[in-house]
Amino acid sequence: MFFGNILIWFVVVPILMLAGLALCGQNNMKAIRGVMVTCSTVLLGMSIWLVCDFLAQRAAGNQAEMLWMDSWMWYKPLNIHLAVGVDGISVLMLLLTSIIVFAGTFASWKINPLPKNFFLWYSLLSTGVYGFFISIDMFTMFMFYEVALIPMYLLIGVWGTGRKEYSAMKLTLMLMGGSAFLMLGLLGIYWHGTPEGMPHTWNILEISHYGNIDYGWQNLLFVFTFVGFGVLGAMFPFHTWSPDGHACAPTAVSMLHAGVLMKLGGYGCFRIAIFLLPHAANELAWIFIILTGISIVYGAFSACVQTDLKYINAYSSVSHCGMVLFALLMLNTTAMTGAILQMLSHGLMTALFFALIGMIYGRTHTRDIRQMGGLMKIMPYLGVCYMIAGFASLGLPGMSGFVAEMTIFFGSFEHADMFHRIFVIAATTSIVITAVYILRVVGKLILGPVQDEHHLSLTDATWWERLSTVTLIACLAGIGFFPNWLSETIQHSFKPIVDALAMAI
Amino acid sequence: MSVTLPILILAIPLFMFLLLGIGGVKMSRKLAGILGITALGAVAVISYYVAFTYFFSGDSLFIDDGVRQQCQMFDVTWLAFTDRMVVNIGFLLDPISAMMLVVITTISFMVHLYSWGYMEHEPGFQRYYAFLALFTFSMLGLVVATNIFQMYIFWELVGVSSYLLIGFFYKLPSAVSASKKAFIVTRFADLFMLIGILVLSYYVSNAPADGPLGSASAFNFQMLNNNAGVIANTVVGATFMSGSVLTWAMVLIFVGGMGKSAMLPLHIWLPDAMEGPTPVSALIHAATMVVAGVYLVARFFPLYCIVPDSLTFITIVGAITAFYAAVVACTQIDIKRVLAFSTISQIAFMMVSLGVAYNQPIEGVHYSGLGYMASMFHLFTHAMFKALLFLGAGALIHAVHSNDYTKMGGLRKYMPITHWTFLIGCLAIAGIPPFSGFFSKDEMLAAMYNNHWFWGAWMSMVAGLTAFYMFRLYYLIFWWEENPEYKKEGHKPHDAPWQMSVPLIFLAAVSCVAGFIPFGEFVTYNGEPYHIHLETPVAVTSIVIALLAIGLATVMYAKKNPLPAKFKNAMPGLWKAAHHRFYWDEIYQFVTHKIIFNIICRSIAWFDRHVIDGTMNALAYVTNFFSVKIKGMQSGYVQAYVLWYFAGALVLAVITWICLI
Amino acid sequence: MDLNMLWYLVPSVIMFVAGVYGFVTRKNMIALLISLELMLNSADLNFVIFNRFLYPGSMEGMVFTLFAIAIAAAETAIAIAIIVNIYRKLHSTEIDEVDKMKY
Amino acid sequence: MDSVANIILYFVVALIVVIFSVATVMTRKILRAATYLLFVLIGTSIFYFQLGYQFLGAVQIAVYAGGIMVLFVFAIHLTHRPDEEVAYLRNHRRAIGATVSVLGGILLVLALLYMPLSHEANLMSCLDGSATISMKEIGKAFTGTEKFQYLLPFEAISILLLACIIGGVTVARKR
Repeated sequence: MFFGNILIWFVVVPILMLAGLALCGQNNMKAIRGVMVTCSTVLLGMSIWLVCDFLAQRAAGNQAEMLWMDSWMWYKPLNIHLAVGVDGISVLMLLLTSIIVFAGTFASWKINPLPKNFFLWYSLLSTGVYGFFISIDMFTMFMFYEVALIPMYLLIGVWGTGRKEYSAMKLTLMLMGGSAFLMLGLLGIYWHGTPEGMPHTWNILEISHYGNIDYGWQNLLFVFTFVGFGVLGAMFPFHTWSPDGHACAPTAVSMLHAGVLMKLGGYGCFRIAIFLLPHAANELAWIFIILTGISIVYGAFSACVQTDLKYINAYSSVSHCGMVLFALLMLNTTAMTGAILQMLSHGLMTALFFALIGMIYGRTHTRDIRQMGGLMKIMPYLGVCYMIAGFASLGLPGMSGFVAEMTIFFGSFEHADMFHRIFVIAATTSIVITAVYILRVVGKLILGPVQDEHHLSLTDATWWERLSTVTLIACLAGIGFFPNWLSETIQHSFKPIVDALAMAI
Repeated sequence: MSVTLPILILAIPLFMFLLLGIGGVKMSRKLAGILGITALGAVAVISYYVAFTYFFSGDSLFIDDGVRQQCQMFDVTWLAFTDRMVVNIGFLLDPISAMMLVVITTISFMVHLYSWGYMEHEPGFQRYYAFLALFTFSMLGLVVATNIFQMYIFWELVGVSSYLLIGFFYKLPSAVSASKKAFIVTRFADLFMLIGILVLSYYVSNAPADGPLGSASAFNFQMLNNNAGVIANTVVGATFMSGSVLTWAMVLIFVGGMGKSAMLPLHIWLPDAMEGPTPVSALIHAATMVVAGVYLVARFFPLYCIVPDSLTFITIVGAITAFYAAVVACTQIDIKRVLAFSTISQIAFMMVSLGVAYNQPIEGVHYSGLGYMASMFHLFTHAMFKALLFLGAGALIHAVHSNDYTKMGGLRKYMPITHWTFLIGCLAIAGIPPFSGFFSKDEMLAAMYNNHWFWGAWMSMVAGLTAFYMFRLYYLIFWWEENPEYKKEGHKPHDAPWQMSVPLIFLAAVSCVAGFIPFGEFVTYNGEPYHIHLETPVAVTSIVIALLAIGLATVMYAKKNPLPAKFKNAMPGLWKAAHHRFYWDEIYQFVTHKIIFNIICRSIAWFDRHVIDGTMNALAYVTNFFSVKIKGMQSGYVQAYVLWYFAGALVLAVITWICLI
Repeated sequence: MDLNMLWYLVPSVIMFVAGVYGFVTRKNMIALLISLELMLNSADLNFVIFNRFLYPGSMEGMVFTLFAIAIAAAETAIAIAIIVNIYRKLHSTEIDEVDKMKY
Repeated sequence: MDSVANIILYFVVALIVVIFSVATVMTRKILRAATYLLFVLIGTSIFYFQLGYQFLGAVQIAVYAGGIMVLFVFAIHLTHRPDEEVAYLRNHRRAIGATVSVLGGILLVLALLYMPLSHEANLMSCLDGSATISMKEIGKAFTGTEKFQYLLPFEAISILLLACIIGGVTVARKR
């Protein structure tokens, strides 16, 4: 029964992956890669199957709020369940995770030192992420969230570059600080979420059905939960872990972190903060609209003057993730759909960026754009991929970024008051600033004359690097060309949340 | 006509882009070139067929009771934001899109053919053809857009293909920065266009669904244009900064067009874009992409007519730009830049023509479609002769290996084909009958005089300047004084190979005869035919002005003489300012680099590193500081522990005692 | 004049605070041990005094003191062994210098 | 009323104990400190005798004065040159130590003065007849398992001493 639920397997497979890796010899690269490739392929297959089956079930008229729902008691005194269930959004997030885990495996094909330990932590990290997306019980969700955060410390601290200990410490401490807020918020929801006489519950759906949290508490808890998740979503004053953390992390970790882990923030924001505390969301959205609006423009401007490739992308992530939270706070279906599209798009795009930066760094041993140039001539494949990633980032039609940003802008523009208008227009300016910093990098790094004679002897991408990038580019273009099925799936999944919001006004 | 052909028109270039882009590395140059040219030839044939069918078949789908209809050949949902905001990808066939199909595919085919000779020895030949295919796809998608959002999508795509093509010689820093500049400036303009679209679609989509607008998508051109009056009534209450929201929306959308069409003050990218290969300049920066702004206004013409303020704005912007660009063109040294400024000036001409196509709104809505028709006519003829001029310039550059006219002179003996075709181009643009430019320009001037004498006089002056600077260029290249370099062995310039000459001759021929096309029969603002007749006074005036200007140019530049230098010395300030394009680039450089980059970006980055990050580090530091301080208590010195313990015990004892007492 | 309990306790107190003083201020480990002995001794004395004056009939205080003396002997023996050993390693019996294990 | 001999003896011994206690911690020569400690220990044992615990007094002299002091002296000789002085810690620690000790002493003495039981009995009344404890009684107390008998602690102590011997040897052994 327990293993009969497909969702459980999304946690079981990574755990099997852990076990498999544990059995491998420390430097037996063949076995390690074998386990990683097998399991990540299985996960990818499962995710694709899940998406297809989800769409099929929806098409067949299954209107349940969540599918594959199941719940097992875990700890009776506090009524903690291992409750799983997915809607259209979680399904897509699982798919995103699988794609990035898959691509990340190939991107870290030659990780050194301690390959086995690296992949062990990497698998643990993905276990946490998968667990987070399948959970509908706040406690297990939080638990998986922490499981995803902690390996980050070691992954950055051991396999990172530059000021890795500092960055790892900063990242972990700031995110843990965020989770402290979050825990407070979750406990508040737990204690206030059920009406008199009912047992307290952690289950998100049940709490939303009760809709029992009184307005005063909602406001407080909304701030706690939104800030808690917002830290992970790199919201303006709490984003500073991101540049250092990303800059120092190894390639695959940057990919997974920017690609998926930052999405946990956005996902949590709407799944818990907005969904369970709709009144407060309506009341207090403006505060966070200001902060996220600042994030968008601020991140973009900061990225314009950076010289380290990873810093540029980290600030660009601040800008793009700001866009995600910004759109969620618009509290209407279109904008929130755009937010999810932006999550997917940003996940794939940033993963691609970090993968490419890792590959370039692996060859030139520098990430300073002033010391490189004309890479198109030396490594045309990577150069072209970098340009494609850049175009995806600046919102070229036919790439996912365009779809996401446009959906966000059109959704956000539904608010007719001056406050929203000003912030939406400020947010739209980011598409120009993004173009500025992307083209600045492309112009200096990829195009132009060759900067360093030593680079002339460098080689182009290997097959595993090509596989990794092609996977991501295919997904980016896939979303960009055929966005409508995604958009519809997401819009449908937002119905309960938007209904809750409408009820709470 | 089934939907197959329209789909093929879009699909073939896209497929060629993917094929050449992905598989190009493995192909030989010849194969790639032949593939690209054949595919474009096929697209051109299909487009001709489609346009021919549209104009001449008499199918009731296309022409109904003498009125040409708009027809959506297909329109499939691409993305639905909301029920009312649905983005479709479709194929709209109407007079202007059919005309544009012909223009784009003709020029593109010519450029493909020409490039085979011109780019023969360049590395990345396959990539070049892939980008050309991408551009053709995007431009075709733009002109056949059924809705404003599709137009925006392809609008961005042409921007990117323009970026890629300008930066084709990616090893040259100047090409890279020019491509960057082109993309960012147009992107900046597109931002306004996007906001305009946002505003427009917001008000349209929030109109009551049971109202006259129905529940159609708020982006659809047909719906918007057919219901222009209704929309004006719907949003009549909404104002922003004392202008109606609709005016704002239309002006903002036009700003997007200003960016692409290089209107003042967003023109700065176009002269720099000449860093790209010359055939690309001919295709993108003379004939097709840069007229997208004109096309946009034409596409939205009914809506623009509802808000006359926006048309006035267009007229003013166009008039200023036309004059400015013409003056600057008189002083440039680089022949491609002269042509670039000439392009700006001519596009501004079209803009003014569209802007004046609306008469004073004395009672109700009343437009005079002459300006619209003339503008489209000029778009058509200008595309042909400007492409011709650019390709001719390409042939010259190919022969002389320089963009600079001071390296040329006396070339007429060496390159007869180029010489004659270039002369035809110059005559056409100067407006000398019977070449095509005369007819279209005459119609435009007539429309301007109809609106207000001032616009007519102003633009006549610009037309005179046009004739002057074109013949100045012509004489300086082909007459003046022969460059002694040519006498040396191996440096003798010669005409281009057949791949390059054929397009020149073809386009020259088109420029000779295009003026006689009864354009008004095909393209008018409302689909009803308009009979072109020459306005004798206007025609005579403009011919006289053009001849005078040519005469002046002949006197000054036909033979080497000190006259130009005298003029230059007579007004050094003006000449210098014009030569430096009135310092627009410097102003932009200052604003972008000094203010935005150095002040805003750097201070934000500094703020982030020192204030935000500093706060976090300070938190860590404070924690650390206190823990270090407290750590002293846990020193491990037993003696200290004893002392603390004993002192603590004493204090406790005292407290207890006091309490007991 | 009666020799009551107080008379005996006061020297014991002085012995104890002298031990504390020595323990806190000395640097030499053997001197520390000596101070420690003072304190221990004062505690032993207290046991005995209380036993004698308050519970003259029983002998628990004395037994406790006996055990304490035994343990003190053991403790001193071990402590001195350690000190000698440290001295061998570090050539010092200064307590400040014995911090090799700390860092 | 106690006997005059007892009172005189008390004063003499108390004086010795107090003076030498203070001297032990004040002297700068470590060997002297050990010697003064010896006097304090002997004084304490005299107190034990006076209080009627002959066995305890004997043990005190045998174990402390005889055993531990020898250990001390050996240790001192092993680790010090004869003329070496014992440095105090930093001065402020000395001042603090002195303050705390003096204050503590005063406080404790005050507490003793206020202690309710301290004036009840005098030495004489407590030392009547049955007060002296015979060796036999002590022997029984250490080898029985009844109430007020201490076989288990006794055995524990013997094991402790054994462990101490082994430990001492192990620690001090030259490697």
